[in-house]
Amino acid sequence: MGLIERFFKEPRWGVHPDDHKRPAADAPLRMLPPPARLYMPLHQHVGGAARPIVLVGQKVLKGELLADAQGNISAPIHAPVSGTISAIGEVTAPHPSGLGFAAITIDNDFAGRWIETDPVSDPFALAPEEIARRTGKAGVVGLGGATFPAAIKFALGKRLQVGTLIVNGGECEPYLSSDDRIMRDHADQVIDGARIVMHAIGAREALVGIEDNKPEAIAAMRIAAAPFPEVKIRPVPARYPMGSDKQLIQTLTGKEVPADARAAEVGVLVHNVSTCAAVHKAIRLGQPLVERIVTLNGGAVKTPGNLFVPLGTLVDELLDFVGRVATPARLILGGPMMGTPLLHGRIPLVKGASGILAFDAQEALIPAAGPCIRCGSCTRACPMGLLPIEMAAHIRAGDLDGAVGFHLSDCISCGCCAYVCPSHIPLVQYFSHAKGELMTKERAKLRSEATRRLAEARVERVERETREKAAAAARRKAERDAAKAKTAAAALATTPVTQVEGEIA
Amino acid sequence: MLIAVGSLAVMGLALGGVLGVAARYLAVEENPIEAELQAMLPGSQCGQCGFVGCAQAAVALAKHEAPVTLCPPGGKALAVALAAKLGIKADLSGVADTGPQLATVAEEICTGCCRCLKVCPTDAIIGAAKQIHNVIREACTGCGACVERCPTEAMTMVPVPITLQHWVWPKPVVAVA
Amino acid sequence: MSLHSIPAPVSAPHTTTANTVSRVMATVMLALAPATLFGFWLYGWPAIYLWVITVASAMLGEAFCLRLMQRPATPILMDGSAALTGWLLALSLPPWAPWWIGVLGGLFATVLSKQVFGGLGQNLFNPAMVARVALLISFPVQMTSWVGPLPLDAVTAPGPLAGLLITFKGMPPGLDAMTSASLLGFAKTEMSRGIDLLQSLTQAPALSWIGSRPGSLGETAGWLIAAGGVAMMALRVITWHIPVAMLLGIAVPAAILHAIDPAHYMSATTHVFSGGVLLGAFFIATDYVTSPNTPRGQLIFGAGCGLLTWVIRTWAGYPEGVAFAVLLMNSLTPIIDSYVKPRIYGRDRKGTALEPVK
Amino acid sequence: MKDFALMMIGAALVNNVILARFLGLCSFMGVTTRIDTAAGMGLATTFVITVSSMADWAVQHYLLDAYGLGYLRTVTFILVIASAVQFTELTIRKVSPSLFQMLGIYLPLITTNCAVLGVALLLVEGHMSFIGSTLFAFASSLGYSLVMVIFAGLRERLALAQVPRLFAGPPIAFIVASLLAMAFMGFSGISTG
Repeated sequence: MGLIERFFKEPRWGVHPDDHKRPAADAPLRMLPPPARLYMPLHQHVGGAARPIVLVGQKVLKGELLADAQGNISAPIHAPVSGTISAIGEVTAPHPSGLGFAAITIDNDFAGRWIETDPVSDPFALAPEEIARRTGKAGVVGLGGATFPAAIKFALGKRLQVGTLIVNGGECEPYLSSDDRIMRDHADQVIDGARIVMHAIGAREALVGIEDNKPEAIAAMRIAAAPFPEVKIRPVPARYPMGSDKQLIQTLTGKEVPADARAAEVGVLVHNVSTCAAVHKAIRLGQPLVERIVTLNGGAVKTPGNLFVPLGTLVDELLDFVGRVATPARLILGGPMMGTPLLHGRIPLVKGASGILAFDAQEALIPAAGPCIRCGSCTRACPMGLLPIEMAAHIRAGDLDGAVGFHLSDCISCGCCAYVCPSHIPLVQYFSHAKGELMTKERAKLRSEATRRLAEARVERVERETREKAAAAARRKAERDAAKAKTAAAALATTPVTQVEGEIA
Repeated sequence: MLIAVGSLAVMGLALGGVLGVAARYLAVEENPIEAELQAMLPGSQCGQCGFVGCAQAAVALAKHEAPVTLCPPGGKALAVALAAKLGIKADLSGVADTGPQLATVAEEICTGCCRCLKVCPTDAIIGAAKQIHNVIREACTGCGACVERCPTEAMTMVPVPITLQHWVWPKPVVAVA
Repeated sequence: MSLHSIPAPVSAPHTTTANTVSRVMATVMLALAPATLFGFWLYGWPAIYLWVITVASAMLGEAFCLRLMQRPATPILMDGSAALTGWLLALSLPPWAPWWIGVLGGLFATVLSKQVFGGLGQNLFNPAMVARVALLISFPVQMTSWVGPLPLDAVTAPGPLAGLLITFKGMPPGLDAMTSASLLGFAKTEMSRGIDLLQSLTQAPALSWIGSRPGSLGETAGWLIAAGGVAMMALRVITWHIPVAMLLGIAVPAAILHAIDPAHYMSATTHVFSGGVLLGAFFIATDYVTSPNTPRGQLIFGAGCGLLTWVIRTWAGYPEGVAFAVLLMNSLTPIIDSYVKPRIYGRDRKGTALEPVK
Repeated sequence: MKDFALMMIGAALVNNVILARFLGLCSFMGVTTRIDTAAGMGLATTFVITVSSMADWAVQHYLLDAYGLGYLRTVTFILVIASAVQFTELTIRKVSPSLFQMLGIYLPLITTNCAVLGVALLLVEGHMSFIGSTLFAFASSLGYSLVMVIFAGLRERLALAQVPRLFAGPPIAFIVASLLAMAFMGFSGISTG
């Protein structure tokens, strides 16, 4: 792109951080020898946690169902290795709080025996609903990080008659290269997966957006897509957050997703390249999602690169494999812009984990926050057109509703604002805090409504019981009276009838 | 003198007349605030405020006869909201905000007397005579009515445990100005 | 592994820009330096002393307040904002003003218009301009006594010692003849005497690109100030919106009325190159803290600054209006900010969600 | 025509009711915590000042001057103003209950807002024509509203600033008011020049 073209075509939003992708992206993909013990969390996706269907001590094969989807939005969990279930308990979740969540522990028997799979040779002969069903059963979720169950998105796309599938090869987060790697090494899988997804949602074309800082991936994908004119490879400017759905849709199609609406409502659906590859495996090979490519990167990593790992592997084991230069000063799951800080390394890898970053002290250093000088950098950087400066000021002053007035709900937590802030104010943390508090408030409101219903039900019950008691008492009294009347009548029967009649009259 | 008195009287009458007419045409029906206040209260009729139920408490609040801090289950958040609704400044110093709480039964002490069942405003306690009682978490409002009623002190209030779904990022600490 | 020693969670992003507040301030100072040095050469030692005094008092005022509030003074002073405030104030003062003007101004700027608001980023008005206006209102004589340029290498220029005397003991009678009005002041006085511009400007102090005329340090070297401003834009410290809008805001009405009645209204070039317009447009109105955040808001703000400057210069009692105009627009900044907002993705300008378009 | 324009600019900006004459300070400090409220107050006061000054002009000319009742000026003016305020109050309560609630006690207090009586008395001293006095009153109240709104905007931002405890609240508000008054001094000389 020429200078002038760059000036006009370059998006006005976002930031351009140092990408640190190489040399990790160029290192060939390595296989991690499966560890001796793995921990499969039941909640690796958006929606309800999976319900375990195995028992402790049970032997399972690789790919065997461990826990089934539960509820409308959920995904099943499968065994990443063959072995024995040794426990169903709690492990630390990949979450900033360091709280625990439920997981199934498997002791590897190192046999690596797959369960019997059900491959499909011609997926295009299957009904779209069948593809969605198989994808759902294979536990495929969005691998870009959102971890939304893929099958549900298929059904949505089908229902809303989406015409365009957007394949997200943006991977705009610095340091990460797992998508880059999958496009370089398995471009055919990605393209085939994308075509299967197109079939599943009934899309006419697929646009593959790849940031122009990955020329090798673009070349590989172009070759793989050459036989299929409906799949178009579209290089996009490397700019963070290009990999965000809304920004990629706008860059590729010029369409804007309305606030509070889904992308499908403007006729597009976005799937990540890794998700497409997973769909390919789920349909063509019948294999559920039990492994993925993970980037290991950061100053504290001795041999940065991409690893092919079974899910459920502990982060520490990954770091042991690639080696440490120094004790990591910070561990991050995901990229540096939006990733989750990990409190320690004994946390299992989940489906949405695209990378593990181990930062050395220098990388992890963020200067102490200073006062806001209202420079407006955050406003210019915000890809959503929000005013981070005002939202944060209101949140700091405790005025959460004020922040909502500035459309806090539209914030995608991309981190651009905090990245460019010369005062290094933790803007994203302000927003996360406010969103959490507002959610808590919302829950409290729902709860108080439920309470009111319960209280009303109780009042009704008490009233009903009193009423019934009264009725019962009245009935008993009536019965008693009747009995009394009967005896009286019996007694009266001895007296002349005319007298009784006279009494009644 | 007469002119002064007369002119003032005439002016007063004229302006008064205009205002009288205006008052008739611009009359507003006051919106009863009690209903809104009652909607804000928890509605569990637990009676900890000293009134029979939330409706009565709302009436007292609307007349400014009760402090906005009257509702222990509502906590600080409710006091602030009520104060804002009533347009007054609340003195929150007396409100100990313990955060949301739940009742729990110490199973080894519970005698199964069924007394707590009867006072629970939301029927959140299940049990039968001589059976250990249990609290349904989803239904418990944390009003604490059962704690006072329990003869063996088997009922205690504990803070609602924090889970992954309930965890909230802490507010960044700001250097004090 | 001792990863347990990691403290409470640190929120994303885990990486950040190399830009810092002190770096921004340092860039602005660098951009100001050429014009300032040129001014030093033009007005000699008294100007240098006044600059030093003003900057030092501004920093002293800040340090004093920070000590009072028991906050560490050194790191906060190191961000450079107090020094920059003093610097900008010094550039807007008459170069040979007595020492106490600098001291009062510097203290007023950082104490009363910055630290009482809570320090950097919290103030509502531009501290340098608050100080300048306060000085102008309180000491009109000292604040309007300008000297003609007397370059350091000129024979009559006061040496280091004589300069000290001028700054601390006032102007010696012999040099009193040097004082004269600035161009704007001169025109205003003549106008009030009934002499119109066509006549008065012929004997006015020469208007020159070089800056060789009576005025403040920041007034004379217009082209160096403008160059500094353009450099800041290139370095993305400021955007073009405020400077361009402000220059247009003053040039457009000036050009129109000058075309109609040249005897009573000065030309656009005279307006733009006199007084503090260039300094104001590039360095003062662009102050982050007191100007709007959005590009459109900045356009409104800049145009307002320019227009008000022109109105005050043309019709009001004061010959120069930049400081007043900037303060007035500072006061409107919160309102501009609350009504001019960027369009949010997926919403229209009013904030309602867009209609889905297939 | 030009005289009227200059007089109006003078009344609104140069001799601003609040910043130069220091009238109406109670509402200036009282209802300027939010821009909407301040604008509502400005609107209400504008209405009251304009209407009551028209009525006052009539009272002055046809009653007080005509019958030599100058000593009744304050009483009659206040009577007129109080009625205008009552009328405004009724209207706002009908049209915008939320604004009515936000203005609270300050709405009836427009009666004792010295800006209203002050403008009326200034008009008498100025011996202006009916149109002139109406325009003067209108411009004065516009100046009042402008400063109210500007000050409310500044205070909204102040509410979010980390003002030292010593200055938080009214002290900093008064400092801001003084700086604002200083900025408005830039307009001085317009009406005379």
